[in-house]
Amino acid sequence: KDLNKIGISVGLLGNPFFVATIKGIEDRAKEINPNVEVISVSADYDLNKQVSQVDSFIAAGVDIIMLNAVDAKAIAPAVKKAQAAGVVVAAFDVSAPGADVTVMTNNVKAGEEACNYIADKLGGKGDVVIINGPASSSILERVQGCKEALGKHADIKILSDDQNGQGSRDGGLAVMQGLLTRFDKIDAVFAINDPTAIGAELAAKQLNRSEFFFTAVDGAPDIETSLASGNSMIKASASQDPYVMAGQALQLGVEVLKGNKPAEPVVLLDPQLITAENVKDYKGWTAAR
Amino acid sequence: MTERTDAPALLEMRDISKTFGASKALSHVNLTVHAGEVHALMGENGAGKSTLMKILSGAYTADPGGTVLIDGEPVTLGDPLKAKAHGIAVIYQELSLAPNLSVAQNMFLGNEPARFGLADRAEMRRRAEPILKQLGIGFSAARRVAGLSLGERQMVEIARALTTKARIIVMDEPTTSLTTRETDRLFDVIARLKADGIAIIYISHRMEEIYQLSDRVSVLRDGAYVGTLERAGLSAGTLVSMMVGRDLSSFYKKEHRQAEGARPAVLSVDTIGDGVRVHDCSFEVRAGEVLGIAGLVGSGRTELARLVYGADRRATGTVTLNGKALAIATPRDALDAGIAYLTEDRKALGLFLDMSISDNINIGVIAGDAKAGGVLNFAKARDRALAAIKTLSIRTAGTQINVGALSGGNQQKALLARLLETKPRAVILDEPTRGVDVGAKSEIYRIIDALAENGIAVVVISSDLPEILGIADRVLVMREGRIAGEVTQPIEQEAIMALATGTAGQAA
Amino acid sequence: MDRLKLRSTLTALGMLPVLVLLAIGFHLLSGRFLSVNNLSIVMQQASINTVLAAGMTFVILTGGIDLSVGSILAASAMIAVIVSLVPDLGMLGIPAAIAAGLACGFLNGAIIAWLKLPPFIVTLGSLTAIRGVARLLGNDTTVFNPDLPFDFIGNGTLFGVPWLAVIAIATILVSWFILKRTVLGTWIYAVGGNAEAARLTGIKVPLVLLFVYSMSGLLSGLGGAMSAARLYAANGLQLGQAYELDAIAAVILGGTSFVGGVGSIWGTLIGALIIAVLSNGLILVGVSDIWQYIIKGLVIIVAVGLDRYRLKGISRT
Amino acid sequence: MDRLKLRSTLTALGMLPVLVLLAIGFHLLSGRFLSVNNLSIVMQQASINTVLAAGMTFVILTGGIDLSVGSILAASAMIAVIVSLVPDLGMLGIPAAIAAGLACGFLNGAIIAWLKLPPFIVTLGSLTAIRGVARLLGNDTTVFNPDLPFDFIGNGTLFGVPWLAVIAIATILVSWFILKRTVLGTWIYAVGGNAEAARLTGIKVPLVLLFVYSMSGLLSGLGGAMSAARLYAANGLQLGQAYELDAIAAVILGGTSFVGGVGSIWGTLIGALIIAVLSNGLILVGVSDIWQYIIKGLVIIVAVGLDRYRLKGISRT
Ligand SMILES: Nc1ncnc2c1ncn2[C@@H]1O[C@H](COP(=O)(O)OP(=O)(O)OP(=O)(O)O)[C@@H](O)[C@H]1O
Ligand SMILES: Nc1ncnc2c1ncn2[C@@H]1O[C@H](COP(=O)(O)OP(=O)(O)OP(=O)(O)O)[C@@H](O)[C@H]1O
Ligand SMILES: [Mg+2]
Ligand SMILES: [Mg+2]
Repeated sequence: KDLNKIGISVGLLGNPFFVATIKGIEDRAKEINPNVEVISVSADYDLNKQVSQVDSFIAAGVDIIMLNAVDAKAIAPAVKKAQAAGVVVAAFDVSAPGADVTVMTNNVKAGEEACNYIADKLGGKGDVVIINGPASSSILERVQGCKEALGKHADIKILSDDQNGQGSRDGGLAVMQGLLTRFDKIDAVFAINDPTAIGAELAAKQLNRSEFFFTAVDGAPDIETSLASGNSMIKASASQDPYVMAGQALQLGVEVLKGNKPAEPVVLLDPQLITAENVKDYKGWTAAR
Repeated sequence: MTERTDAPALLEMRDISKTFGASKALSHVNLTVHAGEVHALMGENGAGKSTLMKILSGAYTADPGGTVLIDGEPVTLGDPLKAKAHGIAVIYQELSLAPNLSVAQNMFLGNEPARFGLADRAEMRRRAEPILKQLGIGFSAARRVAGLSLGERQMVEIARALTTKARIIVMDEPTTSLTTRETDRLFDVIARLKADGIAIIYISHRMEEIYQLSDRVSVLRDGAYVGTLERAGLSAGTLVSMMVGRDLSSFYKKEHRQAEGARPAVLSVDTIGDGVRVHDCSFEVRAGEVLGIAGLVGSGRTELARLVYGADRRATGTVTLNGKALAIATPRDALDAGIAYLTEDRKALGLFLDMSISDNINIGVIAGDAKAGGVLNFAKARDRALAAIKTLSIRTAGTQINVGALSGGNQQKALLARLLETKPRAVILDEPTRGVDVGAKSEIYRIIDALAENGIAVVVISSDLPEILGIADRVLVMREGRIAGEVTQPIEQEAIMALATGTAGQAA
Repeated sequence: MDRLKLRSTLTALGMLPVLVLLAIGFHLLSGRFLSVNNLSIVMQQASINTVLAAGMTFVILTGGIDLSVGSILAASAMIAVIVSLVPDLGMLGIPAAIAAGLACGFLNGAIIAWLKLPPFIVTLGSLTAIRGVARLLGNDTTVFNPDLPFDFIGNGTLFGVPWLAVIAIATILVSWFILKRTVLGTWIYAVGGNAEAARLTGIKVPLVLLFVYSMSGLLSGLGGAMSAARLYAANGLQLGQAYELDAIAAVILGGTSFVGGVGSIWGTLIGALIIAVLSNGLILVGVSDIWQYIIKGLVIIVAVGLDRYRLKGISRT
Repeated sequence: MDRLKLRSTLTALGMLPVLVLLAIGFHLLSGRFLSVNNLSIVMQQASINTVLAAGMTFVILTGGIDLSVGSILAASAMIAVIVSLVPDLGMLGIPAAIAAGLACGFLNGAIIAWLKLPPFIVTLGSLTAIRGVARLLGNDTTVFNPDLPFDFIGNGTLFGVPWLAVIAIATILVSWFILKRTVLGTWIYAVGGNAEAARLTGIKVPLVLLFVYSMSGLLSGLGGAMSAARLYAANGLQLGQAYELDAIAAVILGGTSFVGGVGSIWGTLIGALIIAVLSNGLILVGVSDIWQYIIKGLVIIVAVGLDRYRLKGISRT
């Protein structure tokens, strides 16, 4: 079978991360078939909507569905349905049970790296705040990884881990303002993604608090600028490469379409920890390639 | 009427008081009503008549202390359903219909014929028809109430009261939008009800009706019970002085101005129509003339006025003021040209009930009075409001009170004050004394006179024939959306009725 | 009277021409829209919103509003899945979800009817609070049951018609019956048209309000069960977000008036179908997500505009 | 008359006691709420919603509604940041954002006033369409500017008061002046109280409607500029989601009636503060995210309930 039509459904299209994934898919697809038709839609983190989109993709006769599952468990029936209709399902960024191929960042590891950095820098002793986000599998895993890393140090105390910064700048800002008022001394902050960290940093600057630093996960363009500036309180971000990740998922999916099952259906990409020191060498999400 | 001193009265209300916030609407009122009588309740606007009746109907709860007895047995009301169960039916002064439902549905609202909760439409229609026929209602029971004229709605309200097996029927100003013909029908029905032993409590500001109907009259003044007159002792003088506490001279002006040919026509309307309900209406009003427009309920008088005023879109015709043809598309255009209109439905189309009296009076002129940048001129607004309250004797505790808290007559005067502030050159007054008490009526007539005196062209639409006879210099009669004819001095009631009902040809 | 009937039919059909135009347009552009398969998908996609919108129609007819439908749906779906995991009693998930929805709706109604608080604020409050409860039910995770005993509802068909669509149509029929054939229906219209008049004629306005909010809650609960059956899963946080807007849009597109007292359930059905057709059709045609937003927004406005324009010819003025 | 004044003041103050109670409660629980620092944070957090809610007050006073404020805010914020990136002309970001908001509001108003379409549907349509435009503006990515020339607005203070709060207070004062001291304000109340009567007294109802929706759009644009200045960035999809609900909630909590014609801008301010105090206070006390939902929902309902109960003593019946 040839590649003529691709349907992409992602959690939230307005997020630059997913824009990069779509670009990755489109670029790889064009290499395979310059006339390929790509339909990309946003599920807005609504499972019902995503399932409807999968239905519509099947009706529209796509060859591959590139799926960024809104829910890592509950998407299973939709995947089954698509496959039953002869459509290949390639999952990226979030696992989808039963998908023909899955390429995703090792989120546990991302959390681990970011928080190992904290533990090292603090010398294994201090008070840490985790700014949580919407309970999706990738975020749960990041927090899990972070807690595992911090848990190795008996003298590190987690002051708060149940506040939701919505994964956004304003959410991070508002939550951090509250946390800063609540706690007189914080040593480090782990934010579940970059926008949250940037928002939280704004809060700290506003309140003239500088006794701590941030780490995050993502490697988004705005954090590159921030890290490169040198005076940022954000010290490190465990970066993902959405462009490569999604592109790879597509390539593996096309192989399945051609009848070549991959040996290992799940590919975990390791995050890369970027810091002020190594950010110069970092290829960002929007870098031309 | 038979002797009934030994049997307990059908209804007795004792020592009823009602307080709204800090103001006392009723204090220690007594009322006794017997089976088979028409008991009129009279009093000035705001005397407390409607409040007393709403207590009877369960719409309001009275202050503690009073008692209501039916057949000599004390009963508790306080909820419309309970009152209904005691056989009390009420025709409310403010029409209380659901506009989106049909006439039949409104008649049986809350009382639907039903089987297992399913509405029994056939039964509903079967029961509605004789009642509509009895009242001479021409429109279908399936029509939506929203499309009915005010008068037609009032007929529906009356029809509703007749659907229940009531022993006491309260009619709170049932005829304010009815013309002579409909009123006569209603009176026939009242006579029949009376013969069946049903008690009617009848509220009206029209004296003729009281004389014609009532067996006894009770009078309220400022929320207090003044006394009850037997039919034999009824006279205009005593009644009015009981109501007002002083004598009132006759309220229609005595002399008619002659329609002088020399006076210029101020407002002329030529072949105006909307293509649906009003067709080819032409008329002229001269400076200082009061032109009456009469007609049956639904004959299209209101619609004609609205067309002239630009409130509805007209299909044909022109409007000329002082010889200048006007391009009126909206009420604003009409007002700018100097034509003002007083609506017949003050609550729905006239007043801003949640705004102050001052705002209601000034709303049409605040833009002109404003300081630079559209900033309100409070001093001027207050002066205007105070002056209007004084000249029109509006009874209110101040200029900042919500107009919704005034009694009907005083609301009407506030609305009239607004119209006068715009200094119009021609005015169209639609039912200007609807629901207004004798005292206020005579004041409104005085105002109409003063307008004419000042050279303003005045058009008065009224369903109250004696009123038309009393104040108009000339009368146009409408029938089915057309001007059926004109009646000039001497104006006779018969001539108007003949034109209105379409029997003019045969009669004359 | 015949003219009146005709007019009211036309008003009720309201947006039907718009719906037909959209369907034809999408078919011409994509060549796939009017296939049996796709129409069945559209019906499925419209079904949950139709059920919510039916409940919303009751509420809006009384002049109220119910913002909490999405949260109630989420909470009920959670309960449906959780109960479905109980061995042997799994089928009880459906009645449990419906009962939970009814309870939430009853609470809304009780506060609105007896404490006389504004529906917008009350249901905004319960939107937030019930969302919290829904999350609590699953401890903020997705609950999942691959062997859902009632999954045929979400994915099976009855004589070729998806069960979801059958339920939605049944809901509309029952709603129509209540609104147009029972005394209660007349009261609902009366309360919306003039609540004070309704009270004066002895209608127990609080009971009517209690009924409509309970009905909306119950149908949201049903929607929750449908959603669970379709997805084999539920998530307290994400499910049903902003569903109230779609439900209200269906009702208003269908010609029911916000001030209450005017409207019909058929209009609501058509409104819900228009929304589903738009979402499905734009994907079929391959319009990008961004432009889907822009086009959807404009179509909604133009649709109501067309409707007004069309009605002008037969209306009063 | 003094009694009347007292009553109207009490009505206007409305929720003030609730606000004070909440503040004291949170202080007792956290020991930190009533610090100068934290109050300044609360003011900041309330400021954007206050500005949106002020615009919404105008709209709701005429009996309308504006659902598109969040989308307009997002689009304006995008424009603010994009323009701020133009060398030397960066300061123009603010007027550009405000002008964009005004244009959107004007469009809403024009459709509602002249085509006489229902505000709910029109602004629901523009909520969707403008959201699409906002995304288009940044090609679906976050635009950011770490050297935002007007960042003092978002993070600076004026005599110790955050600029954001200064702007919010100024907005409230200007709104108050328009509503209570100008002819236009009286017309707005009149249109809301009885639109048909307003038309018959010669008020140009369409112009009044055009004004209120333009005002709401303009203030949403201002909100967009404020948001951009606060975050140094904007995202077309995520920013401003569901802000309309918060704005409407502030207005209704503040005692403005949905049917129009009744309400005050001071109430809106208090309503917006209550919402901000709740969000901030619950974090300070350390309530978990899930329970924040549940408590917020309940507090909103209880607050209106208390208010009604309090008013009973001085109301008509
Ligand atoms: N709901 C209310 N709230 C406050 N005051 C009221 C209310 N209803 C009536 N009033 C006041 O009670 C008094 C009596 O009013 P009511 O309507 O009974 O008068 P009425 O005799 O029926 O007058 P009218 O002839 O004008 O109908 C008036 O002063 C009125 O302002
Ligand atoms: N809004 C409306 N929609 C449809 N029909 C209407 C409407 N208003 C009035 N009509 C109809 O138009 C006709 C004329 O009504 P209009 O109000 O002009 O009569 P009127 O002579 O002033 O009567 P009334 O004494 O009852 O006020 C009536 O048959 C009425 O049913
Ligand atoms: Mg009265
Ligand atoms: Mg009339």
